[in-house]
Amino acid sequence: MNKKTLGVLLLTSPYTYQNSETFYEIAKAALEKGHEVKVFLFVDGVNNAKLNQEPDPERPMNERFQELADAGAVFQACGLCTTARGFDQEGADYTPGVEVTGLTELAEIVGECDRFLTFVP
Amino acid sequence: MNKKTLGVLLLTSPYTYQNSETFYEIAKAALEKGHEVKVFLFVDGVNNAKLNQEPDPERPMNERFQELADAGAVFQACGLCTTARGFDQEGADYTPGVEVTGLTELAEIVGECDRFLTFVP
Amino acid sequence: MEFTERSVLLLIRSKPFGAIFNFEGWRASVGMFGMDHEPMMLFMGDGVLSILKGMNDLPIRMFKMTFQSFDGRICVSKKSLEAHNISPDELIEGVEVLDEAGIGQAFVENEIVLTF
Amino acid sequence: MEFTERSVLLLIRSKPFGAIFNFEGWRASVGMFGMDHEPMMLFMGDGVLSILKGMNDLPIRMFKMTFQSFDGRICVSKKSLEAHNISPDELIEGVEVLDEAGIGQAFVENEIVLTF
Amino acid sequence: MKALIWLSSDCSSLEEIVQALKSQGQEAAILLVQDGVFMADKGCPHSDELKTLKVKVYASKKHVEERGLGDRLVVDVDLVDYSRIVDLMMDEYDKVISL
Amino acid sequence: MKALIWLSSDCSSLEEIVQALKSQGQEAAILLVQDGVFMADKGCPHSDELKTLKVKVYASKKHVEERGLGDRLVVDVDLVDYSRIVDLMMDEYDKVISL
Repeated sequence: MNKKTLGVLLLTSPYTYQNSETFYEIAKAALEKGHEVKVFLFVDGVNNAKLNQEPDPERPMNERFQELADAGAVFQACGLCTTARGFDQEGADYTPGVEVTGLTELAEIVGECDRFLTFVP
Repeated sequence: MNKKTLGVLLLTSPYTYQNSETFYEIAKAALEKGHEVKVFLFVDGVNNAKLNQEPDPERPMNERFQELADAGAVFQACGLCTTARGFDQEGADYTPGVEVTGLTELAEIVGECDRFLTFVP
Repeated sequence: MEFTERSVLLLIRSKPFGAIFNFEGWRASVGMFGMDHEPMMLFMGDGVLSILKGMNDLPIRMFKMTFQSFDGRICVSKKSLEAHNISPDELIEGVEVLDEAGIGQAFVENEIVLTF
Repeated sequence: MEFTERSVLLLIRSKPFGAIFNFEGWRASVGMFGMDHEPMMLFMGDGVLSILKGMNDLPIRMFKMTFQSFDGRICVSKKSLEAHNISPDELIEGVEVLDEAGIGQAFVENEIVLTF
Repeated sequence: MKALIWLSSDCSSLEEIVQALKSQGQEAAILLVQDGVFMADKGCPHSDELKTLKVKVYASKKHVEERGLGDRLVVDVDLVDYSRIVDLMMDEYDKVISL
Repeated sequence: MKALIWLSSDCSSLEEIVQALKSQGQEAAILLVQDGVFMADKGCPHSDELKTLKVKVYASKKHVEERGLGDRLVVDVDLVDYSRIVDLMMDEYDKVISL
């Protein structure tokens, strides 16, 4: 099969919505198959990247983001959503590898992917 | 009219859900009428107390929480929800006046209020 | 006002798993015992989908055991069960099925209602 | 893959005000022009409640003006309008009403779909 | 006991709760807030339910107006501001049921 | 063009989108994930809609099982794991529509 790129828009918070779990499993499986994964964190989706989330053994969000980033996933977080929620606009509150950018970068992902998936609330 | 106590359970994030706006307006009006207001922040509700939220002129969450606290509103935030989301368990990430506690304190509010309102998603 | 021990209704209307509110309702219900309230859980609407016997109850098992060990009442609306085509024998152990009068009493007798 | 300029469908299904997803969909649609995509907004289901002329459009006014200044298409499902008892003259200016074929074409012609 | 039902979004079980309260001789009223106000809109499939319940219905003025529903309401509602909402909750009714 | 409709929660407009795609001679399939799997449950008022659409329906095995719906499904679904879901999205279908 051809290697392709999956674009993802994640709109919801971790712990609260199952989307974060499903996103992780889908992204992991896609990366294992050699696909690229490019993720834009938008609205409450930016909360997924917050550092120091308690390592719930079932849902260690920080480790999962790190694992996906190490496997090549690209993460961008909406800057306005980030500052509105009180997080550092340089990304200091986020897992390394998550870049705080803007909607132009979402548009870039849209132009660089073969398939696009939105995790709605 | 008798002065009474309003207990509030806030379950949702600021900016993302209108609940936070409505909560503020209701709490302010209740305090102005001489009622007491006791609030428990639960699930994504704990995000409302986060410091350094950008002062959106329409929705300055930090100022609003401070204003309500100054007017006598009592705020408790669920400790497990707080640490799960990567916030300081001593409350250092939160507006002064918001105490990080647990469900026993929710039960206390339930025992001390005349009316109780849940802001559901 | 002065602290009062109360009967408290935990009204659970949300589906399980997709969002955590349903499970957090279980956790809040157990919290009520911390101040000697008498909590009652009432499942209505889509909330009835969270007391199916076949559901993986790992996220709430400890809360459920604790709740039942304190003799907390777990109730469900008969009408909501029917609307979801669920027969009572598909439910977890220890659930009381309430008819219209029972639902009415639940809202009358419990002084405080928390909704999840 | 290499960057490609695309036609992009912004599918808006959420109600306005109660949660911000609807308004953020407008913001995202404008963002598509930043990379010269050709975005189209399509309101379906409860999303149609957000293009009523009488709505306070302050939260999205700038996005709407920008979107229209770039000649972005704002479309709505005829069927969803009817289901919500909304007549086309109750809508904001510049909305195209799409029948079944039009909806089908929207999903065929736009390569990427973003949902709010 | 007079119960005020705070309805902010999902109207499922509303009818059942109102009828159950009535079966016990209790009075219920409904307060529509936020997206709950759409329930009184002429396009809502549940607006008839609201009419046939024959209970007092209040609706948040701000939330009706910002959504542009002023001319579209098909249920007879009392439009109320936040101050009045607080009085309804704290003084005029004995219990709040949040849906 | 073969479209895969990712349905995670709200099934409104699903039927309309499937019929609209068919009207253009396009193929559509539905993938139920998370709370979307409840749509195939025998208690869901929309399960008939899913049956009459006569399209291929996949459902996330994990999400069906954790909800305890194994014996309650009334729609003929293919239960799929995450690996298969990725293959469906990336290879077997040309476009994903998220609902």
